[in-house]
Amino acid sequence: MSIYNLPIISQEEAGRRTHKLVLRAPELAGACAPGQFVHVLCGTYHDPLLRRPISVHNADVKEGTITLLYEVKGRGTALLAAKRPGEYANVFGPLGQGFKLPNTCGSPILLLGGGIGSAPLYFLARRISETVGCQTSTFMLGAQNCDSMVCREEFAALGPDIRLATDDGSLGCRGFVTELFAEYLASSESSTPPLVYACGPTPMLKAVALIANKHNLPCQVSLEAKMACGVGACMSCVVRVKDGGGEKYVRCCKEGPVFDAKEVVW
Amino acid sequence: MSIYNLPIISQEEAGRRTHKLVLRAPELAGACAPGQFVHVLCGTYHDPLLRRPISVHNADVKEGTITLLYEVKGRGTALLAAKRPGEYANVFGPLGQGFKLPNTCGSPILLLGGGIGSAPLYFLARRISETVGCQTSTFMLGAQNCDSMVCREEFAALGPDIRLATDDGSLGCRGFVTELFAEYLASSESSTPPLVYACGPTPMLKAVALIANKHNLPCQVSLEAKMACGVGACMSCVVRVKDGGGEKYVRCCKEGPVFDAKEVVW
Amino acid sequence: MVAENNRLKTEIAGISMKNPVMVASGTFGFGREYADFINIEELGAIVTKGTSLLPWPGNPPDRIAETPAGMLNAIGLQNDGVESLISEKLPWLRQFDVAVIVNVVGKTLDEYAEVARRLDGVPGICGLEINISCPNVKEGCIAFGTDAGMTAAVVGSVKAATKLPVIPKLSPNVTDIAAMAHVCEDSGADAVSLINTLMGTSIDAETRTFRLANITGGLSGPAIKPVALRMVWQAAGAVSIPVIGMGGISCAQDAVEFMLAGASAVQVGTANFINPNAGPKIARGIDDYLARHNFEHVKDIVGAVKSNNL
Amino acid sequence: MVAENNRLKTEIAGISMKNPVMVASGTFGFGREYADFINIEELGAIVTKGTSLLPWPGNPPDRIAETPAGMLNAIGLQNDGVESLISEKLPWLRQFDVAVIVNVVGKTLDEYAEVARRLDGVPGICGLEINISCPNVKEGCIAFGTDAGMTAAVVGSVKAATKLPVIPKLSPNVTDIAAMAHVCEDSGADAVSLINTLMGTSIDAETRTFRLANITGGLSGPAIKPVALRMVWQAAGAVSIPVIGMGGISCAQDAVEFMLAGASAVQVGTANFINPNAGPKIARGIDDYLARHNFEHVKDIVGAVKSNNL
Ligand SMILES: Cc1cc2nc3c(=O)[nH]c(=O)nc-3n(C[C@H](O)[C@H](O)[C@H](O)COP(=O)(O)OP(=O)(O)OC[C@H]3O[C@@H](n4cnc5c(N)ncnc54)[C@H](O)[C@@H]3O)c2cc1C
Ligand SMILES: Cc1cc2nc3c(=O)[nH]c(=O)nc-3n(C[C@H](O)[C@H](O)[C@H](O)COP(=O)(O)OP(=O)(O)OC[C@H]3O[C@@H](n4cnc5c(N)ncnc54)[C@H](O)[C@@H]3O)c2cc1C
Ligand SMILES: Cc1cc2nc3c(=O)[nH]c(=O)nc-3n(C[C@H](O)[C@H](O)[C@H](O)COP(=O)(O)O)c2cc1C
Ligand SMILES: Cc1cc2nc3c(=O)[nH]c(=O)nc-3n(C[C@H](O)[C@H](O)[C@H](O)COP(=O)(O)O)c2cc1C
Ligand code: FES
Ligand code: FES
Repeated sequence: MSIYNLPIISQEEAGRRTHKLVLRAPELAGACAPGQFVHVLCGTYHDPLLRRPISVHNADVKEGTITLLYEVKGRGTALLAAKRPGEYANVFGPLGQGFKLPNTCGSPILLLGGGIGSAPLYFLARRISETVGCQTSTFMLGAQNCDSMVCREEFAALGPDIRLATDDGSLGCRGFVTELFAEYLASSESSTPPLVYACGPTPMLKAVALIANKHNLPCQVSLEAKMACGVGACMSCVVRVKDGGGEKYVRCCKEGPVFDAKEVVW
Repeated sequence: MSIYNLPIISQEEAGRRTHKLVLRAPELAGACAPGQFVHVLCGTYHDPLLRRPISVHNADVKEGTITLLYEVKGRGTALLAAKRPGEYANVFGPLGQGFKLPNTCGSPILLLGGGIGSAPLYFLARRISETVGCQTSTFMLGAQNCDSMVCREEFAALGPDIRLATDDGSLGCRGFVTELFAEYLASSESSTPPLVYACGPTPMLKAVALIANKHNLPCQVSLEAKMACGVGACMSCVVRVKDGGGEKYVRCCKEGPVFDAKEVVW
Repeated sequence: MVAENNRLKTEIAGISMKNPVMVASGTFGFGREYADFINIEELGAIVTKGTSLLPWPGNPPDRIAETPAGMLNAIGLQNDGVESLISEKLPWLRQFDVAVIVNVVGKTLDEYAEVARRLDGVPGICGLEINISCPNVKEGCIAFGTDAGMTAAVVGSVKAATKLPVIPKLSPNVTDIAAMAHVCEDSGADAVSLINTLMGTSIDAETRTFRLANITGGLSGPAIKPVALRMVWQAAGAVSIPVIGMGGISCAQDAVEFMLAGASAVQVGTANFINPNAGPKIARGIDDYLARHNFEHVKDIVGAVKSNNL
Repeated sequence: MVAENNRLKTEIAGISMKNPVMVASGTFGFGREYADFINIEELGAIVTKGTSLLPWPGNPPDRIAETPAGMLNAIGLQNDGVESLISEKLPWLRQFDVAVIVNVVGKTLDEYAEVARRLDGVPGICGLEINISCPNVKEGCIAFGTDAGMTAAVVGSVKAATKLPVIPKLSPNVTDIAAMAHVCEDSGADAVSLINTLMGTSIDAETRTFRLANITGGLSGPAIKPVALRMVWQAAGAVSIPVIGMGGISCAQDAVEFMLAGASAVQVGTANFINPNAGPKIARGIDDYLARHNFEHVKDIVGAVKSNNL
């Protein structure tokens, strides 16, 4: 874990208000695992002040690059999106606990992404196929509409089974990714229960977690929280989790951002 | 006087830490007079917060452009220097009282500039020659060293008599521009006293004013002050001037930045 | 044009305004300098530069210093005095269809009262804002605003000297802003405005000198917005007279936040320096907000922040 | 390496440090999280997260909100309590050659005193910083820091409970910071530190809710620097015990300004989040400043700002 000033190799639009940023980062590319994030400095002086947490969308160890896929939401991401090749991005990481990869390929693997939440699932799917060797992930991706469905082709290239849902039906089914999930469970003939990985807005993750918990499926979710330090020092980013009979706050940046859906108090 | 979002035509280095910025500004080019300034927004959000006052270095009515010549001193000018053609500079102006041009060409005209203070003298010399028709301005330009002597060739193209002084003697005489001025007065054989125009750091202006006042020469100086509004509303930028028998504060941005050297309380 | 929009019409302490967006004292002169740039009739009200009984020379320069997302000022209330206001500034301002509130300063109780008395009945004035909070004048002034007894005395004597609505402007440099607002209400204030600047300083490390000749100055701009918003929320919770909110407002969203916190109107200060058109733009932006969120009138958002479920 | 530099060696209230740059409570955990990034032995001291007698759960999220050049936090002093500090955090910290100051919080006088008592004699602790100023806990705490009598009581009872140097940390949310510093000195404090955060709030206009679950929070970061610098200058002028300055320090120049204003040492808080290496970098930068300006020792710049000639 170190602080890096990374040269920007490319920055391109990858959908509505969504940018893909490729950074030269040989050390970081080797160090980071799917589900981990980096903490990105977006401004020049003191406004905006804080770094922005962004998941690793891809790490290419051979090329020595990492890719971030992010949506322009507010002031920090707008400044990040204005940076050009030749400039630098100051980041530190890798941070947090990533997704636990399956040990074997026995179970079907479901990757559920909502909106820009799909970003880290690409790296996850690649690592599952490269290191564990499983090729049969099923992607279920949701978005508001066709335009905001990010990197569909990229995902399609990773796995043949890709199912889409949009709020307005402009692409795939009309509805939510949770409906695709429920449908899958209803129609699945597989005897082995699937491993579920989900990332997206909290209401979606909650819905997914409730379904997964009901069916007693192993389910990992990547949560978002407002972060200051990103390293576990400030207690800003807490998530409520179960603690024996009670509950407690743990740090999203340190104990997370990936949590077992059963542990989280939704 | 209006607020403009001006397209940047070019931005080039014009000496050590000095930049020349050309803006497309047909209306402003026609409206501004030598010695006036514009108020430039340098940052994107709230840090740095205030606009920066910069004199008009040149206004080309035909081309519809204005040129700013500025030194990178702190955070605002650093951000301005990072802007590229294709981007915009938000400015308002023209602001303040500029130099009073001579009515006729009877007197020799001395233009004294110290460091980046030389910037507005270029526009002034051009206007004097274009509108009054006088060709015989003498430039006396001072700088720390050769590298920080800005736009020497540009000035030379306007008038054959250009005298230089640097603190370290790396160009022209070793010494201050005030010494050139004193020397000129000592050796001048002209019977008509010169008109003096000066712009530069306050200690230099003070020295020039004292000499000019001693010889009872008409002398206009362009002063600097910390400015917030730039339009006369906030009383931030005051300069102490004589007021009958007493003294008072007047606004550098509104009653100045050009003052009669005799009026200023040095 | 927003000026004719019923949705934004606001009345505070008997002062009618086209919209709830005023420009703050000391940041807009007497309107004249900005009239070249913008249509000042699009403003809810103009609050003038602080005006004293006799002319005040103000502090020596440097009077300002930039700070992160803010600025310090120590103008020292340079102004030409109340008679110049009456004979020169107000006649010019009367040409315009915009409410004018005069900001009043003094070094003694009597001075405050006397300025108020002279302004009573002068045409073209809608109200008096009583500056008991400027941190940049050596004698008086801030002492009034940080002491409950003094505050009560100033408000009381100004009230007695005028029929105009009286709006004390609170200092944020106090432990308990709600208590200060309460004292003003009890003393007969028709509204309160807040916040004035936070007292601060700036040092130049290279020269080892203070950046302001006055040593300390008042901090304004976006940097102070969180403190201002908190104080407006506390003051609004403590009084039933209207609260006018300010401190770091630079866009319509900021203004809406102050109104949600309980301000019936807002003032825009430092933002005028960055964008002379900030006031009218904010008024239009509030209107857009009301439309987008289906509010019938701007008063419907005053104090409408939901208290969190804890 | 700066660590071995005599020019920077500092002693405050009997606490020896390699340099005058500490990391501020609550922004550096117990050092462990940042030890991966930086050499924590390059710091003058680590001030731990606020520690209470029993574990505190902290406030619900959201606990922070970004503001212009600053941030609000309402962590609510989540911590595992003094026993966990003694049995887990301190043994780990003792591996390092760096001074450790424990920040103490409590809801009652007795709690403060009891935490101090348990820490007395525990190896690896150089001093206690008494947090009487956190604005984010419903009961106690800030009430202590905004009332002179309560402040005196806390300082007195902590002093009686420990042989360690006691450093009350002052709240900026008061009318008269010099008076508060003075009360601490009179009550036996060995030094004072300031400022803690300014109380503020943030509202989301779109949802019409407060951004912090706790409604209000503490403002920190560059935005507050001018206020902090002014208070440090006032406090340093009011007491003869050492003053530790903080509030918005993000570079060596900022740190030098605080020392010129009268701080014998500084703390770096929010800046750690932006650059984990801020502390060591600032220590090196102060050293450069001393060299450039021909100062023999860092103590020579303490209070060295020239008063302006007015
Ligand atoms: C572990 C983690 C991984 C993330 N990965 C990605 C990703 O790969 N791609 C992507 O587009 N977004 C990702 N996000 C969300 C991203 O951090 C926010 O969209 C971003 O911080 C918004 O910054 P802004 O300047 O655009 O918005 P602003 O509104 O200006 O932000 C204001 C403040 O709120 C915080 N904030 C705002 N929205 C969020 C949010 N949703 N989550 C956390 N903090 C927020 C900001 O960090 C900042 O401190 C991730 C968040 C977390 C916690
Ligand atoms: C009427 C006028 C005309 C000017 N014309 C020119 C010009 O043509 N070319 C040029 O290079 N410079 C000119 N200056 C000076 C220029 O405004 C400052 O160098 C610039 O504001 C510094 O900003 P910064 O962000 O680099 O420095 P910072 O140190 O970050 O500035 C901090 C604050 O101090 C103010 N400030 C700093 N230095 C000065 C200064 N010397 N005068 C006034 N305010 C200052 C800034 O405006 C800002 O508010 C002029 C100043 C005035 C008043
Ligand atoms: C340059 C300047 C001058 C000011 N002069 C006055 C004044 O004369 N009277 C007054 O009550 N407030 C004065 N103020 C305070 C503002 O009216 C306002 O309360 C404060 O700046 C906070 O608002 P803002 O952050 O929007 O600027 C002045 C502020 C500035 C920046
Ligand atoms: C997230 C966060 C947590 C904090 N926790 C504590 C704390 O536990 N005890 C304390 O005395 N101060 C605490 N503070 C206040 C800081 O120690 C410091 O006084 C303040 O942030 C001002 O300094 P800065 O602007 O450099 O951050 C905290 C500040 C922040 C930002
Ligand atoms: S962001 Fe600081 S603990 Fe998680
Ligand atoms: S800068 Fe505002 S009056 Fe000159």
